[in-house]
Amino acid sequence: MKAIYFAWIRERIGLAEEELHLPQEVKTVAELVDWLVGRGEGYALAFENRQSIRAAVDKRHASAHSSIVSAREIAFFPPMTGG
Amino acid sequence: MKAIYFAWIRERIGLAEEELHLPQEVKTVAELVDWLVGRGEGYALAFENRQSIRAAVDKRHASAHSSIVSAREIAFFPPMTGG
Amino acid sequence: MVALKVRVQLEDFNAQEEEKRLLSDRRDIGAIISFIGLCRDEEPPLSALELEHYAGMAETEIEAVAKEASSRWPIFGATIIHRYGMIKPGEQIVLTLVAAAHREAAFASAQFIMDYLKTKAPFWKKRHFLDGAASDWIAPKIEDDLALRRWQESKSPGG
Amino acid sequence: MVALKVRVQLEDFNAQEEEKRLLSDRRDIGAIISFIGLCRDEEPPLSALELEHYAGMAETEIEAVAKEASSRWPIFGATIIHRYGMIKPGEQIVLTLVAAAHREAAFASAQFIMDYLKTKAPFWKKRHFLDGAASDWIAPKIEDDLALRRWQESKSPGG
Repeated sequence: MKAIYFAWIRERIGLAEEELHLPQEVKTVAELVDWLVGRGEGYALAFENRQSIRAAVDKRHASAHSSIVSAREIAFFPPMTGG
Repeated sequence: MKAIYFAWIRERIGLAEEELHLPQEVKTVAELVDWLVGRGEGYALAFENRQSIRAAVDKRHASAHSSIVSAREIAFFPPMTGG
Repeated sequence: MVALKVRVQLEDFNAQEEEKRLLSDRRDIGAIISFIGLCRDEEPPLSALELEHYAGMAETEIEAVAKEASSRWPIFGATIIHRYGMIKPGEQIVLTLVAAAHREAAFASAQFIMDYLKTKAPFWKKRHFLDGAASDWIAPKIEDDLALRRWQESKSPGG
Repeated sequence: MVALKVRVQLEDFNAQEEEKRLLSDRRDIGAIISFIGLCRDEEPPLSALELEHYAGMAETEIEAVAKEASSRWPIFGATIIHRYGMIKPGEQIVLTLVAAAHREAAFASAQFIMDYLKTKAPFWKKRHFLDGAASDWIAPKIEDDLALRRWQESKSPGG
């Protein structure tokens, strides 16, 4: 599964994207965040305020409870400021 | 005093504008309409439905009760359809 | 200073040129709205729309509307051009441009200006038909009066 | 058929050309709205605004917003162009064009599209300053969320 990071989440993690090999018990967006936070300081900093994190599963807006079981691409980003 | 007519009011009266010499007792827009209606069939037809008549005194929107005593120019027209 | 520009004219207008003029070299503008009203063809087909206006009063009324908009919302400038005369289907009738720092003020004031123009500016439209049928004067729409009422009920910006 | 066109691009756009394309030779269009969002200069002065975006998702989200607008209001077409990359003060960021028979639908749908773009389309803005101060990411405005809520409460056209 591919993970993509945007804006200050990308900067804090220090990666634009990476290939993840997840343990079977990681089944939702929220569980994925927990798992990522355990990977190191950059991740912990990126996800320190979960209220301000948005996620997309296969390029569609997702919530913390959304399933990632059959996802190919998960993106994490701050609230959008386009337009 | 100059009177100006627009749109179908102009067409019904058959005049775009005219100089009026009013008797002293004609002091408001409504009284002027009454006086004009007495001048002939075209005027009567033009003002037959007073609900759909708008007036301006010296180029400012006016009501039936507006004074015309010191006016130089009175305009009559249907509801506006600009824009 | 708010730059308000009003023109009532026979000739067509170029929205892009007006927009360039309104922007000039300002860099504090974040939003620009352009509204163009066009002569729409109808059934039966039109040969032209004839726009009659009250010269002198038309400019004054539109200027008053522009001023009122600029007092209700924080805008940098507005350009309003209204044509009169014979206008063919597909041709432009009216332009309203508004420049502001933010989109909310730009949208609200442009809409306010158009709603007021429709019912306050002394213009009257007569339809001329291609098939030679008797031409007729367009009656105002009830919706236009309702649109106006919205602004009278809510005097505060953003309403 | 409603003509919806969405582009996400690095290059600048020409609003007038897009407008011509949207109008093509139709004669049933009575109202055309153009909204242009510009890079506004600030204090301290900006060297540029950097727009990051999620390629693929950005187009899809904007298309969904355009489709939703066309299902809520009777419009003939909409063109939405959103740029990404480095954008200097005074330069254009986003264009929303809507063509409709009547002004009410044109205004409402253009405003709806912009409100949704702000909060749903995956774009992020970073400010770079002329004086070399640390660049920072722009946080969303509370007003943008409020603007969105207005459309969710009133599902009916004109609301």
